Amino acid sequence: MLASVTHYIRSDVLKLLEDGSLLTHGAGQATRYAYAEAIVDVGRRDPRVVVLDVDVAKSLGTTAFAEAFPERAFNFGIAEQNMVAAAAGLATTGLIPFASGYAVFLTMRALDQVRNSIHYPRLNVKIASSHGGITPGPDGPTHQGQEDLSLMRAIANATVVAAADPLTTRLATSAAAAWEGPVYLSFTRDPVPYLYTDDYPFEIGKAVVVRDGLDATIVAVRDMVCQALVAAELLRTRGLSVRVVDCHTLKPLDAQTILSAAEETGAVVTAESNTIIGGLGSAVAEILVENYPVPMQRIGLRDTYAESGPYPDLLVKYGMSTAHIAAAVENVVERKRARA
Amino acid sequence: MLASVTHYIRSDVLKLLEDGSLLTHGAGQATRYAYAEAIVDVGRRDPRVVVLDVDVAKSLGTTAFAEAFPERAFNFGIAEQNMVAAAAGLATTGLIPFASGYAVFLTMRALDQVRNSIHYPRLNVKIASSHGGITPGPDGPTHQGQEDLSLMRAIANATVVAAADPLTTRLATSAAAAWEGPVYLSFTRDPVPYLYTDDYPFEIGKAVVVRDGLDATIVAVRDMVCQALVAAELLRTRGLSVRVVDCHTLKPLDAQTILSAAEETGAVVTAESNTIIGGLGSAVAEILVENYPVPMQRIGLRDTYAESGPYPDLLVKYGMSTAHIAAAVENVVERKRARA
Amino acid sequence: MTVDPGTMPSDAGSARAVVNGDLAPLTIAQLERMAGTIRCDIIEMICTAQAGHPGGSLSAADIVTALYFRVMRIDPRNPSWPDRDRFILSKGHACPVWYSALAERGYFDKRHLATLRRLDSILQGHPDMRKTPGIDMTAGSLGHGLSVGLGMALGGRLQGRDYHVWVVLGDGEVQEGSVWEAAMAAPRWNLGNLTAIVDCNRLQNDGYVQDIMPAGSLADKWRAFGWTAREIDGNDMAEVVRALEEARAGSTAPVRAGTMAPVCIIAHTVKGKGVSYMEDVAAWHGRAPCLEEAELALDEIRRACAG
Amino acid sequence: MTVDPGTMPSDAGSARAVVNGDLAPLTIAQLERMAGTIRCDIIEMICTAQAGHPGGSLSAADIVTALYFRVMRIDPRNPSWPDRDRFILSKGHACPVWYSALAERGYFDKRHLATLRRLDSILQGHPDMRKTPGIDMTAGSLGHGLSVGLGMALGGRLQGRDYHVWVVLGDGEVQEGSVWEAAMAAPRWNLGNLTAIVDCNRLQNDGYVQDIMPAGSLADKWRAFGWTAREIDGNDMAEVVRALEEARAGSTAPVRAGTMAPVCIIAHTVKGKGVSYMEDVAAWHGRAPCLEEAELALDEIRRACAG
Ligand SMILES: Cc1ncc(C[n+]2csc(CCOP(=O)(O)OP(=O)(O)O)c2C)c(N)n1
Ligand SMILES: Cc1ncc(C[n+]2csc(CCOP(=O)(O)OP(=O)(O)O)c2C)c(N)n1
Ligand SMILES: [Mg+2]
Ligand SMILES: [Mg+2]
Repeated sequence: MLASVTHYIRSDVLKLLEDGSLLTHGAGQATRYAYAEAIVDVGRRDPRVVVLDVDVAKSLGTTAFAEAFPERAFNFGIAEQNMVAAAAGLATTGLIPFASGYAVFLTMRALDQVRNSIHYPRLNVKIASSHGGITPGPDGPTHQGQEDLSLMRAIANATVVAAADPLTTRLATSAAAAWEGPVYLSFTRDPVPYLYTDDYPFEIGKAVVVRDGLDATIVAVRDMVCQALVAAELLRTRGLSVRVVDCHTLKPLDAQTILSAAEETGAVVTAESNTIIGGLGSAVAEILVENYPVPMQRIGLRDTYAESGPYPDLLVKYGMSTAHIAAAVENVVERKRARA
Repeated sequence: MLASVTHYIRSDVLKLLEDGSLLTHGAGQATRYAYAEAIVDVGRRDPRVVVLDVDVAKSLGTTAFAEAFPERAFNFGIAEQNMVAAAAGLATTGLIPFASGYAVFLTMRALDQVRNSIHYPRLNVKIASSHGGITPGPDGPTHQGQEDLSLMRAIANATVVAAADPLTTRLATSAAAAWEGPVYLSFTRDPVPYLYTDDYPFEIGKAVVVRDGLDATIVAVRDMVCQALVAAELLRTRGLSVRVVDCHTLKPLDAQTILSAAEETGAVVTAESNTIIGGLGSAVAEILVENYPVPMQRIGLRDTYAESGPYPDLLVKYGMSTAHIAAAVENVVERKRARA
Repeated sequence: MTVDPGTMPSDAGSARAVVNGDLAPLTIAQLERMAGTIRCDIIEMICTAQAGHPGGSLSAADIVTALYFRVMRIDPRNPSWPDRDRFILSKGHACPVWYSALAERGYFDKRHLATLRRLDSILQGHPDMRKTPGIDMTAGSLGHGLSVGLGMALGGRLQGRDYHVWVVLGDGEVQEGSVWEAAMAAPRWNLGNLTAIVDCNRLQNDGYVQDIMPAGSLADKWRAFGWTAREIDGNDMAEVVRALEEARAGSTAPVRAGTMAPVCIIAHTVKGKGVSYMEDVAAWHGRAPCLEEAELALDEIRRACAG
Repeated sequence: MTVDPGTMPSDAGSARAVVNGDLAPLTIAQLERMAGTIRCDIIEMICTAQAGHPGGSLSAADIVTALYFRVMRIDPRNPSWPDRDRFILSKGHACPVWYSALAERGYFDKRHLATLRRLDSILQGHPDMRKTPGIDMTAGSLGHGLSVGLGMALGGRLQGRDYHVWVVLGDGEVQEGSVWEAAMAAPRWNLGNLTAIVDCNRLQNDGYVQDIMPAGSLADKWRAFGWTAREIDGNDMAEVVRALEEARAGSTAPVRAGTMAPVCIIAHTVKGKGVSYMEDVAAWHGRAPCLEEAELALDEIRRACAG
């Protein structure tokens, strides 16, 4: 049996990975809440930080910031466009606004403001976006932010970050505050397991190899990193050594880490609960064909709307479960071997 | 010297291609005007067609429809969101609304409505969008719809069409009216040459090989097809036989035509005046890595905002000129040969 | 269901306009009882699903009941009848009230109510016109509905159909600018066949509207945008019915020469209406009652109906 | 530039508030002449570029002149002075009027005006804060500016700065719902330090506002949204200056206990003002004059200034 070498993975998680119960028994937290906790600390350290809400402060937990710093919290009501453009105005005065809300409404209702008033003028606004991907299961498609990574990636001057667990979400929040210029942060509505140890070297733009492997690589983002880890463990029992890359920053993409993985493993699967069009899968496909074309397959929402239902059930029904990831890996490995 | 075999290209265009003056001396028309003319004919044939405007009817020329069918034309003023959602409402009553405007504002200001009220419920609305890509040169980035193809491609249930010349724009308009479900049409602000003969077999979802070639393929869309033809001719004089595919439909993508091209020519360049992220380049990269990975390079706006200036000058300054396309082809051919 | 003719609506004009499929329009007392049934459905559905939005479903129960059981011209056996009145729940998160009304009215079997938000259910977390019979428009993103209704009203007029379009909005929802785009446009096209009903339950997700984004007088705003606005108690069935029937009758009466103002009904309601521990409590915007809480709620609602 | 002290503004409060860098505030007569100069610049720029929007630039010339040469607290030698007043041209397509005012005021060399819309120019087709000294905010997509100004006003207050934020909008632009989101929010935060000026030139791109999407009384709408609204002749320099100075002075005066309403100035103007063949003609919204037309226009403007 192959051994597994992982990096920055908590020891309790390793045990749960081995006995296959990480997704059912792992302790976790929705990353929206991790953000809401982190932004209070960030705000304490940096008085320039202000938090803007659009009547979903209670849903994200940013009410905690409003309680800690009432004069630095602004609830715009249900008016995403106004909040986003006002964030631009606040940023011109030297403040660092975190404009918080749901992915669907921030990246679609307010996209014109996001693009023309924040990214084109490169203003120092952070967009803190919950309900990314299909993590808001039971609410149904109108609340499932399945395109946020695709849409934000298409916007020039955007920096797009989607952390995989509560710890890295905290680190991402703090890194975003320190970053000069716009940053888009994508959070989960539903809990994801605590995955990482405190020494996780979070840096915007640097993907992290969290598991070694030589037969294939899974590049995953946000809520799909834990799924990728489970899939990799499953594949180990089937004799495949699979690398896992936590690609928390979609833009700027860490081309080096991904190209090394392509060169060293020769086969790539991407995993996201975003649509397979325009997000992580496309980002990786783009740099592979332009630099080192290898067999690749994308796991994601296959260009459809999902439906209401528990998030884990949706992953299964819509082709994003660990079994689907594992099958995709076997497929690319086969294609790689056929080419050799 | 290689011979060039083309399909559906007008004979006067062939001459201008040979003497290199197509882009400077070819007769042309902005495809927004071709749409505005076509929709009058379509409206005459089909009384269900209604045209909606957002205070840019004069800019598109849809005033002609309003004159011909005053009771079937609705100008919403400067209120893109209202127009798009109202189009959804009109479609539920059995009408076929063509919601017309500028790419930036239709696909960004109204994206939430486009997604949640048209595409999720699959309503029979056509979005007729001018000022695609960087064709609105002098107006500057706020009016350059450099993301429209990327954004619309990410939306599930979308059909995305961007024709290359006035004739095919007319055919696309008519095909969109006949298509059941949402269609997004992207037009140019500036003129593009009349390229095609009347027998051009326009069909939504079917890319057309307009020039044969075996060394490499340029897959181009909208305003970049004429650039691709010029580049291919240039490369012929340098001894390369280059296929040109007019990929007017980005979604559903004609995988077969593109994969055949990849298999038969072994090297691909994509050309769009859209951002290189998420549009045609990504679409082609996605299917290549998943099916037949070959060296590829993307020509497009390199993830930046352009600036005010004449459209042809912007193509040169921002890396989308015929010289850039030609260089990209030489590069992929070299990479192909290095792999062989 | 049989109706006492002595309590039938007396307004002949409105009675003529209303073609209610198999059902004669209910009396006020019957409507009140039906609203109670619908409130019970809401509690049961959300409790079973353990997710959903009770507060805004309950506040709108009287309005939706009056529409579906008396005012609207509909035929549940023919949900796509081109001449039917249209209903849009622009505050789509309150869909349990809609699902219940549709089920009670016979659009689909009541057993579906227990499948709310389940995988493969016809009852999605937010209204989906492709999945649920009787749902005229998909909703969930706030601020679309009035524009959609405007499109339906334009489409009706263009095709010579005299149906009426009813749009229910939230008092938080009207903070969306898109609502005011539609508000500005409807009078421009004299859309008397369009009625907006704002469910003013004083609460939005994060708290009182008055604290989050105070609107001042909503009626003044709608009037300034060219609408005929009237304020009613949206939980008083008689008042609700009167306002709705007058709005429908008014759709054929020009307000001044050549113009026909659409009507906006500002319905003052109580969020969570009918369940004492939910009434006027922000927390019950999007929270499901547990079994015991649900029992308590059902008990209260049933007792109020019986009494 | 020297100023006759006899014609200096007499309002001490406003004079104290205005710190105009190197320049003493101009008199009404001087402002009128400056507006003429700016109108000439506009014609020359757009004619040279053979593209741009003369109509809405000319209608706003008096407002922009009054702001930059008298009312606003600015220092052209220090364009990023944190305490400066902010100006936002939300109707960004009218930027020639802004570019000219900035150049005439000394933010950059007037020779740049001839490069409008050229490749590599600092003067973009729509305002770009990263390319042009003195431009406080990028614009071009209509309907953003009031929200941006609201953010600037909030940011100023939070940081204890008493600058004032001025936002110029178009009368077509206010059809955008996002404007009404900002309109609803500014009174909620008592942003007396924010002033909206609607350039009511009666025309938008496709024709008369009254034909495209009639707004009824704009003043009523702003008042219903909680603003102090006043209507002025926006091409009468004395009226413009008075309204602007009162809005600035009012930013420190509470309207009623604990509240401070922002001011909206409904400025009735003539599109194309100053060029007879452009006045009130829709076609000149976004069309450049040819050389002969420009000569005619310059002649007219100069004669009006001299006379
Ligand atoms: C565009 C948009 N923004 C945010 C939300 C999230 N959301 C759902 S309900 C709600 C509060 C609605 O308040 P109100 O309109 O008053 O409805 P009610 O009180 O009747 O439930 C919010 C913010 C949404 N569904 N759509
Ligand atoms: C969001 C948006 N939609 C459309 C346009 C295109 N557009 C530019 S100017 C204009 C008309 C503006 O009319 P108005 O606000 O009255 O300005 P003015 O008359 O002062 O020129 C339009 C529709 C735009 N710039 N932004
Ligand atoms: Mg409410
Ligand atoms: Mg105007």
